[in-house]
Amino acid sequence: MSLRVLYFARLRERFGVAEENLDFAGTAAGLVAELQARGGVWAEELAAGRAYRVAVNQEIVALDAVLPDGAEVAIFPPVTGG
Amino acid sequence: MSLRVLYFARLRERFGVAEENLDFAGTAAGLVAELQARGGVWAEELAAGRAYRVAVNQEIVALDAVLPDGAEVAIFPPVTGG
Amino acid sequence: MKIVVQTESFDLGAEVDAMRAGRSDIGAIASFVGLARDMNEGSGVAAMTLEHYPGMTEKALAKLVDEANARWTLLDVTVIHRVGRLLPGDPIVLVAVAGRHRGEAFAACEFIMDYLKTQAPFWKKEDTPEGERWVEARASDDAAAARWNAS
Amino acid sequence: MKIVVQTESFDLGAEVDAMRAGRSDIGAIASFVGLARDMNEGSGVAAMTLEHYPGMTEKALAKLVDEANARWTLLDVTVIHRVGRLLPGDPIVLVAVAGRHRGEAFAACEFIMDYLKTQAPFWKKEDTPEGERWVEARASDDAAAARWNAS
Repeated sequence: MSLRVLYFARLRERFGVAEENLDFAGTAAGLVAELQARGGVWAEELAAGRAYRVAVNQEIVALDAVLPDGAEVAIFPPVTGG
Repeated sequence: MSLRVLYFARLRERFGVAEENLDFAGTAAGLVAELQARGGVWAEELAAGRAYRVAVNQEIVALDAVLPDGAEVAIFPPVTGG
Repeated sequence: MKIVVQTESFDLGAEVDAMRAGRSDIGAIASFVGLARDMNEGSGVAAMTLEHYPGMTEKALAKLVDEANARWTLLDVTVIHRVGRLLPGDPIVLVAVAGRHRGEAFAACEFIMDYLKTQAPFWKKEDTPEGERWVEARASDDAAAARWNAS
Repeated sequence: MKIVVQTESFDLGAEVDAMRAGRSDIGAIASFVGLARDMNEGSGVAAMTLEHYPGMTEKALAKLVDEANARWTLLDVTVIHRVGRLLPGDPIVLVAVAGRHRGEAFAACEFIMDYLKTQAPFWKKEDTPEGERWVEARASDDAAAARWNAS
């Protein structure tokens, strides 16, 4: 199952990547756990207790949301516009 | 004791007078009672239960306020600007 | 601080630009424009005439702004109220409040409008198909002003 | 209804004039402009850069406006948010709400700003004497948004 995964703001800068395609099936929490397992800045920024948000197809979702095939998934810090 | 008495809006129109000088000593309520005693539109517009406001020297006051000599007293309907 | 009663119209953009010109400490400007409507209490309104109490009006507006300044930390306030004859669609009143943060700017702007509606000596007369009529004060305006004491 | 994300500045007066052009049913226009400040969290800010999530941003803003329309009877809403590099004093965001009466215009304008602050995917990075830093989300913004559920 293929996902397009986007990172924004501080996460984009720290990960050094804005976008990648990943094969993954499961929930938003499962995807985050897999990214965290990469170690380094991934483990650090996605550690338990760190604040981040996950959007699926451009809607913010809870971490137990199941990711549909082909979804656009975005992971980003809490928003600070306005 | 001399007062300058102003009327605004509906009261000015109904009384047919915008401003007059009156000899009167006492409270705002006393002045209103004296005006009411003129009868006709005065009795009607200043009757108990009709809503009007009294300002003394350009500050809204309660009816028991004592009127200072030479005061500018204004009597007008509740305001409706904005 | 700017408080004006005038017959001419006003320019919201120009007033807000004047507030922020040359400064960079303002984070928020809340503003309000009240307009003459073509309909009120179920009747068409062809025009309205605003009367006021010259002298007291300016004092009453200054007092409202002083009260807002005492309640919130504000960086600037502008109040402009028109008098005379106005047509539907014409702007009547402008209140703009500059603050560091939006919460205080919004609150102060609404506070000034609510108090202006019940404390400043302006009166509206409307031209309707049934003739001229003085607008009656609304209980909802008294309620809006009163809630600032409750909190 | 107008929702725009743009790099250029905007003109509050022109936006509000466009809302009221040719109509006379609007009694109230509440508006808000958020500006870049030269100071935040005790540090000087020389400039800021606003990043967003193209596509989601417009959807999130449209959803906020839909929610405001569901809660209040509104006649028109304009939301403009800038992205890119901004200097202190520059306008960042504009929200303008037209209604028949002031209570609903004020409430909807503040509601949209409170929700925008917590729901729309914008992020600010500041240039300070200590280097670049991403602005952290504020608990006070979460609290401001949450109070609309409580009432």
